[in-house]
Amino acid sequence: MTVEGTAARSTPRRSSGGTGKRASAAKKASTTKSASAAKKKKTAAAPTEPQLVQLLTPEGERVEHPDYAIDPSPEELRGLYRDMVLTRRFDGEATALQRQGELGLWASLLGQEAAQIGSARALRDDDYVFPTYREHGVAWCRGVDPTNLLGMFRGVNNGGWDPNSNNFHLYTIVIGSQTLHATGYAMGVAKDGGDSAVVAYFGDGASSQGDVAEAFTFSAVYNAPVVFFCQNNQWAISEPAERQSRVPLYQRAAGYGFPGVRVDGNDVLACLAVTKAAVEHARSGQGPMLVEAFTYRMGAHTTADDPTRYRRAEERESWEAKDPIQRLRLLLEREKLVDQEFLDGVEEEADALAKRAREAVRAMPNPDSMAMFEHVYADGHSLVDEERSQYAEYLASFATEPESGAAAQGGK
Amino acid sequence: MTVEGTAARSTPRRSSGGTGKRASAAKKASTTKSASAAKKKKTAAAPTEPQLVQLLTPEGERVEHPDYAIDPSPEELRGLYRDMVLTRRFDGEATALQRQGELGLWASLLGQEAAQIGSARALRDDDYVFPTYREHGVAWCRGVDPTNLLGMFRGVNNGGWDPNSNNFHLYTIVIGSQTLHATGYAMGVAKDGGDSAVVAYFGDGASSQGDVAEAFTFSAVYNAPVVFFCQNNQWAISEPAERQSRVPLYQRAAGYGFPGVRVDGNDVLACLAVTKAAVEHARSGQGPMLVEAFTYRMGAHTTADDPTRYRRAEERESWEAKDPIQRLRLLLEREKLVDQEFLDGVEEEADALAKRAREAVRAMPNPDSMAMFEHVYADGHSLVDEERSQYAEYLASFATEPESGAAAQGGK
Amino acid sequence: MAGTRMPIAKAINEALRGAMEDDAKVLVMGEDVGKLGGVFRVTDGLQKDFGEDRVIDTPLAESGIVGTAIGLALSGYRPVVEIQFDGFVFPAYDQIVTQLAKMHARALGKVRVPVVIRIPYAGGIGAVEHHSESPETLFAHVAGLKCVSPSNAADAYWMMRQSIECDDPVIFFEPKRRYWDKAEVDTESTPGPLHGARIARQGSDLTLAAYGPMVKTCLEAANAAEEEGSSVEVVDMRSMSPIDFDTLQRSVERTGRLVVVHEAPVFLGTGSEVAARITERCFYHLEAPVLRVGGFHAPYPPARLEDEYLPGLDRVLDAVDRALAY
Amino acid sequence: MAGTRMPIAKAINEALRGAMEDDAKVLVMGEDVGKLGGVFRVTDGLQKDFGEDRVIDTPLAESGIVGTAIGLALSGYRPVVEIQFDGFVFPAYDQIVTQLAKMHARALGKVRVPVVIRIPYAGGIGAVEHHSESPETLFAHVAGLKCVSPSNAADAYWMMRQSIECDDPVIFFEPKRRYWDKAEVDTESTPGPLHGARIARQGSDLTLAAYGPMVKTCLEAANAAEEEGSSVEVVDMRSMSPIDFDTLQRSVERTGRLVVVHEAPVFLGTGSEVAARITERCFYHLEAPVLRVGGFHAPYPPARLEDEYLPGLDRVLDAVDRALAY
Ligand SMILES: Cc1ncc(C[n+]2csc(CCOP(=O)(O)OP(=O)(O)O)c2C)c(N)n1
Ligand SMILES: Cc1ncc(C[n+]2csc(CCOP(=O)(O)OP(=O)(O)O)c2C)c(N)n1
Ligand SMILES: [Mg+2]
Ligand SMILES: [Mg+2]
Repeated sequence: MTVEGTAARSTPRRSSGGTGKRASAAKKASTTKSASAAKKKKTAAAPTEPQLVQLLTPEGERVEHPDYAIDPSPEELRGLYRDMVLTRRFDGEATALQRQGELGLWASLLGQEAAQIGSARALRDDDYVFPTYREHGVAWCRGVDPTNLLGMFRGVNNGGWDPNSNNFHLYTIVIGSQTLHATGYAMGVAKDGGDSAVVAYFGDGASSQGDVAEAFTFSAVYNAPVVFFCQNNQWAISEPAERQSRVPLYQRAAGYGFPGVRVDGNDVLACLAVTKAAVEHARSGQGPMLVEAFTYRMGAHTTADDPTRYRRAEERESWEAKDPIQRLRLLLEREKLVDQEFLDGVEEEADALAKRAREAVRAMPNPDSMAMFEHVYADGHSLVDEERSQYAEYLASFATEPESGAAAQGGK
Repeated sequence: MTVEGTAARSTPRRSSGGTGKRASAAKKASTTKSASAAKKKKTAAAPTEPQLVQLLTPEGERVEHPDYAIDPSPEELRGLYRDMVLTRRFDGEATALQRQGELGLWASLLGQEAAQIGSARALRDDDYVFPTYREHGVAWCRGVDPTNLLGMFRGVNNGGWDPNSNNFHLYTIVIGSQTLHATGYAMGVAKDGGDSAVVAYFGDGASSQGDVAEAFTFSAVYNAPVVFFCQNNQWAISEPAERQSRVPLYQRAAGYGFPGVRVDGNDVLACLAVTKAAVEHARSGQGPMLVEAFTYRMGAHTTADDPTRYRRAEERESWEAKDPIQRLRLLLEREKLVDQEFLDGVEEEADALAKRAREAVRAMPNPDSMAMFEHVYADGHSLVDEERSQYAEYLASFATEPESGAAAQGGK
Repeated sequence: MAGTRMPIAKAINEALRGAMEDDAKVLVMGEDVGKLGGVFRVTDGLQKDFGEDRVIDTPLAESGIVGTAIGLALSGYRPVVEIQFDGFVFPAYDQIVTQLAKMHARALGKVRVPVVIRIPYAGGIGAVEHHSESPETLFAHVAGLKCVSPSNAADAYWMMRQSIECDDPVIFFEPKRRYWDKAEVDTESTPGPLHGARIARQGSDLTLAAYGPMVKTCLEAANAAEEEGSSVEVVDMRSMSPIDFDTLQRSVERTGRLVVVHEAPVFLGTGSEVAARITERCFYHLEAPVLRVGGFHAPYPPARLEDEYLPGLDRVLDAVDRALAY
Repeated sequence: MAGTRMPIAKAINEALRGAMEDDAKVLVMGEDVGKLGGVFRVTDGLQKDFGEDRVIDTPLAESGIVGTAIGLALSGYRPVVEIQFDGFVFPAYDQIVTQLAKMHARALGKVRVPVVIRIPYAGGIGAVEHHSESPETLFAHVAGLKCVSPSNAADAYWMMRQSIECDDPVIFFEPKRRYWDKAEVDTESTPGPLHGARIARQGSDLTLAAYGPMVKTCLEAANAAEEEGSSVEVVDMRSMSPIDFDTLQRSVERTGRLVVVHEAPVFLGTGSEVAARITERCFYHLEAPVLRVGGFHAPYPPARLEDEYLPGLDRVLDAVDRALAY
């Protein structure tokens, strides 16, 4: 479970068809959540949110939830801890690399480790994930080499991995678009008779996009096996979640005919349990489900952002007490599931990962000039061919021309 | 109330500001409808739908509803009857005119008279309406000359009335778009401090469009005084409402934080009462509300459509028993609110209206060739000017050229 | 099936049917494509024969249609999407431009999104607003998309087959007012390349270039011109992205004059690119500037004015005369 | 305020401020335009001074932003909408093309929809995907819209003031990589017409036409060419719809040669229309075909390649040389 994501995969990633598990007709979907819940308060502490599923308190205590039982082994708990620590370290290193000028931008997941690791560890290899641009922890769990995530932020590519190697689609920047791709992919899985599930990640801001609503409609109507996993980190750049909805987001699902649930997004066990249930819901032919992970973006929107312009420091501080890693560590320590050796080992691994990321970024070559003409089309296009050869000729003219003429004095 | 829609209006149509009635903060919106309602059955009879507000049964009997009391005067009841009869007659005449080749197309409202007349008669003059392309009954109540509706279907214009004369926007063909215009208009009304309301009409098919979801989001977040009036006539061309949603549409509102209610769309009293309540909700600063009028498209989608390809005749027949005009007539007769003279008078009016429509259509001139260059821009555009004068020159060349050359033998 | 006379609409129907028979991954989806067979009956009978799982009536949401088609393509399907009318493609424009067009390149070639988007387009049927537009520029300008438009039934059949086989997204513009024009369709023959232009009529004095619905108009104009003693060549461009400039160039090198005709507005229409590039390629051959005949910079007018708006025989001949007068 | 030196971003900020002061109906709306002042700080301080009712942070939904702006305009307001980056305008494309552009004509002039849509556009800032595009063709082709792009702070100020005053929808393309370029802005002067081109530099051998971010590049190229003995005129087009062809024509009649430069892809870019029309107008004056320098028919590349993709001094000079060699 906690094998470093870079491990090679040899098995085919699509589930085989014909399990017969997927009922062809939509089962009646329902949610028990009342739509008349009180207006969400942005800074409300997680425990005071009545509908929030929580299995591990900020103090590191296990609590029970009638619908979402889970009993992870010590090994699994240590794995979740390791995942979160390594993800956070990698993320921090990427932020540092941006400051050093090695990356053009970085979108940090700081604070959202539990939401990402918990949900991603609920998946099977043959499930498929459609992320936004911040799902570094999910990518980690899917086995995508973390250094591959850095390419687009360095500006050497627009997505540096093969989506089908790890069933992890490329990052999608146009907000909300990927929820429809996930729905379509899930429709395909259902047509194939497979029992794998598809997960679409998106944010609180994204919930306002028409595409997300259409994804809800299509998935419900076709009963597609897709889980909509919304990380409500309270902010869409500078806009608080109240700018997107005046009621909690998980409630939106009911109006489209499928269940929605809000989970403590800083509680890795709750995220794991709820996502497992949602994925099972999808696998068993009941169609889509919406999970709203109530969490917090601890850092800036991206390295280009300055949150001091729009939110108070106290807000962030209040969320520090709910840190997802800290609470799991408290549990592990209280229950004596870890010793210093393990903790040190994880730190060492984290150091090694950070070092590897640093070195990988610095070694990343700029793409070749002519690369911009590649892969525009799969089957070729005469205009691209013409422009490619004209540009090659143009470049060649610099090589052959002696130190005179227009070319020599140019220089971008 | 039942003055023919063509009566001239002299009062300004915008409500004056500063009534102080609109609270600036959103009141907590809620709906009592459970999202777990059973999956809607397309052909389910209205009375078996538990959440359906009904005040007048198909048999013409008055029933009470705890939340939507209404006590219309005999005069009002007669007016509603007259509105529906005249609207249906006008609509039928337009269908005939299409068959005779006078119109290129017609979108009939047959069967939806109660939904349209009931909702539109709930409005004040200073309210504003954004219709789709089928709201002939609403147009009637707003005082739009019905013959003006025919222009776009004849192909002489794309909307033949001044939206601001009757606070009735042009028909909108791109499904769902107008719900955002209505929301924006309502935001404007709120900014002005007025207490008028805005109504956006749309269909069951339209409910799937992202724009409608975004209108829900914007109106809820800004607490805009807009009523979303969905005529669920069970069909979007050939697709039954199940292709759009697996739960009743009114339930969608709750997930956006405002109330939704389903009303018997063939019951003019219920439509009147519920829309009044919704409009009052908007006026009093509580923001948007969704009304789903459960009705039936008795005819083809448009005159270009052939419903025998996709729905059984029995379905239509079962809805004939719920005819909106018939049930009001039964009530009027049972309670002796009408005599033969009144009924004959309405028929005569209907005949006159049909005749007027017929004559008006036949008298409608084709627009002048140069009209296509008009109103492209309000402030002018040099390319349009250039093309206009080139085209005028081109046309003039036919006039001056003798019977020779290319022009003479052409002919489109 | 070889050598059957059929209208364009039927030829497309046959192409869809053939593709679905040959490849179980081919899907048809859109509004009203199932029981109704589409508002133009282009998908008539397909749902009956291939089932609801392969001929899919969708919710009324174009972004959703194209967005889910992308997902289906990623999962191995080859969706052929119908947009009901030209004017209703715009809700899907974001998915087409930012996702469909770029996904293959974004993934450095690791994924393919073979989605065909069928758009009944252009005017001439006396319809209401949004039902008669020619938005091809808005797609041809976008790298990653291919755009084609057949002018006759044989091309309609083969170009649809080829579009479905193509691993790139193809916007397939169907000339709706020509849907009922008949021609011989030989489903056993070997078609030319999808993006190659075709000399539809030979001539020596001037080249008329067009595609889709305007090819017929240009052929009529060429006949009319012949009666006046001018020999006009007609090139059926067939593809608006890529454009087969080589065929156009060869033609213009022979005739020395070029008029481009399309229903779309002239300003930034396909003709602007043809004029610019052919002028560059044939600068010393051109005896007149490349002239363009097309729609005006105005919304498509109400039906009673469309004959004025659309390029007809007279306007084409007027341009031919002007070009010949240089 | 007269004659202050300021960057383009500030000039637009001042224009918005001035317009809001002069007309209570002017609104600013978009994502993050409020407290944050926009990701480029163009709306910095406006919410503080004009309140949340006039500087409106919107939900994250571009169609909703433009659609409600249309409704606000119908109710008497004059919304100035910010689209955060060029690549994010497409969810709003349907509202822009089918509603905003056509509503005035649809209503036979009875309503006006004075909405300004600000789009920080084009590349050169090393950004990730969707943040560097030049989609002006996709708007300029559409009747009912006007499209402009300033190249300097003075124009940025005045063109924004004029765009807000204009009763038509205006797509206002802001050259984001030039946001910090400073120039003198005289807020008391009398501006020229919004859609008039400007001779930015006089010359006699060849005309370079550009707008927005490429004007600076062309001025640099003209200087470089001068050192080699060529006299290059630079026309700042300023408006892509309508295009001031008269000014271009007069210039080309003098110089006999024209090169059009923009960041947008060449294929169906603004340059294609300029080439086609100027060739028609100046057929006997042109000593070389109109050449075009612009983006390639490929998605905007990752940041590390953008210097290759973007027209730079070298590529402009290469085209100048080629044109002069005819
Ligand atoms: C269609 C679109 N509009 C605008 C943007 C610019 N943008 C990037 S991230 C962002 C906020 C997203 O907020 P949310 O969905 O909550 O995700 P988060 O960043 O909080 O993870 C915005 C507005 C975009 N990427 N796409
Ligand atoms: C964006 C868009 N897509 C497709 C269409 C074609 N179309 C016209 S009416 C219609 C069905 C509308 O159904 P519904 O919303 O239920 O309204 P109704 O016609 O039943 O009144 C369709 C698909 C359109 N007008 N606009
Ligand atoms: Mg967020
Ligand atoms: Mg309907």
